[in-house]
Amino acid sequence: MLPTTLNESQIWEALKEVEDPEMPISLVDMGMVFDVSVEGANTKIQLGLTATACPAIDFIFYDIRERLKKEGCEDIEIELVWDPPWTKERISEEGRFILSTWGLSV
Amino acid sequence: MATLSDEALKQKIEKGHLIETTEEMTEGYKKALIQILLVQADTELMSAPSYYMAARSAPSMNTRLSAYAVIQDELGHAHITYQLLEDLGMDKEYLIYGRKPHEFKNPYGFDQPLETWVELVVANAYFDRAGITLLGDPFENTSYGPWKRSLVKIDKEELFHLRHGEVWMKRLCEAGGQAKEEIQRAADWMFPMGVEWFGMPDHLKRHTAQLEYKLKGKTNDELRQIWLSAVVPLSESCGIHVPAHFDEAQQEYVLDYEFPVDYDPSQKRWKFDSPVSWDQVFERWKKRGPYNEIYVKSIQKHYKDFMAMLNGGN
Amino acid sequence: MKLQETYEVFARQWRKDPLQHVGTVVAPNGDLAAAFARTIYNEEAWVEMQVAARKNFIPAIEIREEGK
Amino acid sequence: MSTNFETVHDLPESCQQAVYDLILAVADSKHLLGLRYGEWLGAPVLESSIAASAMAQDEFGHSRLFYSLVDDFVQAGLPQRQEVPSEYRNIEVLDQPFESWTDFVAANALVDAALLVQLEAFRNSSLMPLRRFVPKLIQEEVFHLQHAQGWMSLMTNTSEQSRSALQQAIRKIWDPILCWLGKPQSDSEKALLGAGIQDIDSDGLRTRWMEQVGPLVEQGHLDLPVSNDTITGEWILGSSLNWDGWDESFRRASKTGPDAETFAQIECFSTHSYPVGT
Repeated sequence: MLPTTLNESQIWEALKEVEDPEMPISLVDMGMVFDVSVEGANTKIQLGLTATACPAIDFIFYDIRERLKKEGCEDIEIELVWDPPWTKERISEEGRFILSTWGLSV
Repeated sequence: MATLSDEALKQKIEKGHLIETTEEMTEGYKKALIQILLVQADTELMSAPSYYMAARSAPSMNTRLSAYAVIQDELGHAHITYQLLEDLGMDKEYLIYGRKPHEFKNPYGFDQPLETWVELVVANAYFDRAGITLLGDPFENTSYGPWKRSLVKIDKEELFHLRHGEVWMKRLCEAGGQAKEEIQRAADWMFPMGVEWFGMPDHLKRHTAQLEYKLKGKTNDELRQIWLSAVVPLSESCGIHVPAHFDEAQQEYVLDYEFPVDYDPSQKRWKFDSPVSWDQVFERWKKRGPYNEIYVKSIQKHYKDFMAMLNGGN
Repeated sequence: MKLQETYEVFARQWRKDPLQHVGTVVAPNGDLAAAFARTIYNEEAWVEMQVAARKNFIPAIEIREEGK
Repeated sequence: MSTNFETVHDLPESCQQAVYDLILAVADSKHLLGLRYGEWLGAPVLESSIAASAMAQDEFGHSRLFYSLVDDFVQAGLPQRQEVPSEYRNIEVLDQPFESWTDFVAANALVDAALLVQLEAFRNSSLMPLRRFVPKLIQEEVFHLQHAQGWMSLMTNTSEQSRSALQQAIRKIWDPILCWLGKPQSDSEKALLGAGIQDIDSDGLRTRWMEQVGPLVEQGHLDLPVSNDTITGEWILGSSLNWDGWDESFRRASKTGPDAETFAQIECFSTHSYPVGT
C-alpha cells in the first residue's frame, strides 16, 4: 500500500478506536491524546500518561502504530507530554460514563 | 452461627439469597467457604514470587514495569482475600507468615520455577487465564456477597495480566526463531499444568459442598472447557502446538493424551506415555513442587526476626 | 503485629463528589495507614483520599437494632 | 538573564558533561532503587510488600524518563556508557540488596529524600524537558517518604532494640547519601548552577534534605549528626563529610557498581534477542 496521508481529524477518529489496555475506554476518551499534527508523510502524536510508571506503554504505542498503519501511515512519532500533566478533568463525558459503570454490575 | 439448618440455608441460597455475615452461615457453609478462599488467597500470594523470579530476566524497562505491575496486583489480590478470611475469624498474619510451606494451598503450577521472562508471558496467558476462569465463576455465581464484590477489582486487573500474556505470546511468535521456540518449550510444560489445575474430572467427583452451597456455580469439567476454549485457539493462532483440539462430533475440546499423566518436575517434562491414577496425582501435589519452600520462604524470610526485634526480644 | 489499628479509608473520584467510604486498612500508625491505603485502593484515579482511625470516631448514634 | 534550553543539544558545551553526569546518576540511582524495592515480597506485613512493589514501579518510571534524556545526550555526541558494573553511577548504598527490613526503612527514608530534594531543585531548571516532567515525579514520590516515616516512627517508638537497629542502619548509609548531593565548590556544581540546571547548590540541597530527615531523627531520639538550631530553626549537619577518593562525575567514592546478581538483571536489557525494542 502506498503511504497515504490522513488529515488530523481522520487521525483523531482512528485513535478513538484504540483502547486503553487496562480498561475499555479509548485513548481519546481517556483524554490521553493531547495533540495530533500531520506534516507531509509524518504523523506526530502527543500523548499524556496517567502515571510515569505506566505498565502498558509498549501496548499503547504498539496499538497506536498498528491502527494507523491500517490507514497507510508509516511514519509515526509518539511524544510523551508531562506539561500540562494528564488529569482526570481530561476524561470525556463518554469516558466518565464508561468508568462509572465498567465492572460495577454486581 | 445460623439458626437455619444446612438444608434450609441451601434452599435460601438456591432462591438467589446472598450471604453477608457469619451469623447467617452454617458450620458446613463456613468451612467450605474458608477452604475455597484459602486456595484463592494462597494462589494469588504464591504467584508473586514465581512471577518475580521470571521478571528478573525481563528484556527491557518497559517489560519489567509490566511484570512488576502484575506482581503488585497479585499481592493486592492476596491481601483482599486474606482480609475476607480474617473477617471469617481466621488470623491473616498467621496464614501468611505462620504456616509451613506445605500447608499453603496454591496449585502445583505455582510450586514450579519460572525461569525466564518468556515463561512469565506464557504463565500470564495460561495460568492467569485459569485464574480468570476460576474467579469469573464466583463473580457470577457465588452466594457469598463480600467475595462477589471483592472480585470486581480482581477480575478487572486479571484482564490486564491476560492481555500482557496473550499480546506478548503473539508478538514473540510472530517474530519466530528463538523467541517462538522458547514459547513452545514453555507451553509444552505449562499447558498440561493448566489442564490439571481444574482438578479431577466430573465423572469421578460430581457433588461438592462448594457447588451445593453455590460458592461456585460450575463444575471442574465445565471450567476446564472454558479454559481450553480460550487457550487452545490462542496457541493455535500463534502457531504453538498444544496437545488438545476441538472435536466436531462432541462439540467440545478434547485432550490428545490420556489424562492425567506423570510429570517430572526436575526436567519440567510431562510423560504423555505414562498415564497415572488421580491418587498418584494427589500424591505428587501433596509432596509439593520444587519451589514450594523457596517461594514461601521469600515471603516469610524477614518476618520473624523483624517482629522479635520490634517487640524487644531476640 | 501488635498495636495494629483499623483505619477507615475515604476517597472521591471527582471534585464534585463527596468523600465516600472505600474500605479499611489495618496499620500501626497513620502514616502507614495512608501509605497502605494509597497502594491498596489504587483501582481509581482518586482526586482525594483520606484515612481516619476508627478509634477516633465519636458515636452520634450508638449501634442499635435496625429499624428500631 | 537566564537562558532556557529546549533540548540537550542546546546546552553550552562547557556544562554538557556536568549535566550528563548528574542526569545519569539520577537515572541509575532510581533504576537501582527500583530493583531494591522490588526485592521485598517478604516485607514484615503484606501491605508493605505491596507498597514496595508500587514504589519500585515509580522509580522505574522515573528512571525511564531520565534515561530518555541520557539517550539525547548520546545523540548529541557524548560517549555512550559501557555496559559494565563499574560504569554505573547509582548511589553506593544501592549496590547490594538491603540485608534486613531495617535497612529497607533506612534507605526508604534517606535515599528517597535525597532524590526528592534533587528533583525539587530541578523545578525551575533551564533544561526544559527536565523541567516539564519533574512536577509529576515529585507528586508521585511524596508517599514514599510517608511510608518511610510510618516505619521509622513505629521502630523508634516500640522497643529499644528496634530504635537502635534503625539508628545503626541509618548511620551506615548517612555519609554516602549526603555526599551524593554533590561536592561544594566543585567544577560540576559551578557548571550546574551557572547554566541554571538546578537552582540551589549542594549545601542547600543538604539543608533541604535535613529538613525532611531531621524531624524524623529528632522525634525518634536517634543519635545522628544532625540538629536543629534553637534560635534560627535551621537544621545543621553535626559532622564534616569525608571527600577522600570522591569521584565528582560518578558521585561516589568507589567505582564498583552493582553486584553481579543485580547486574545480571540489568544486563538482560542489552543481551536479549527478543523483539521488544528498548
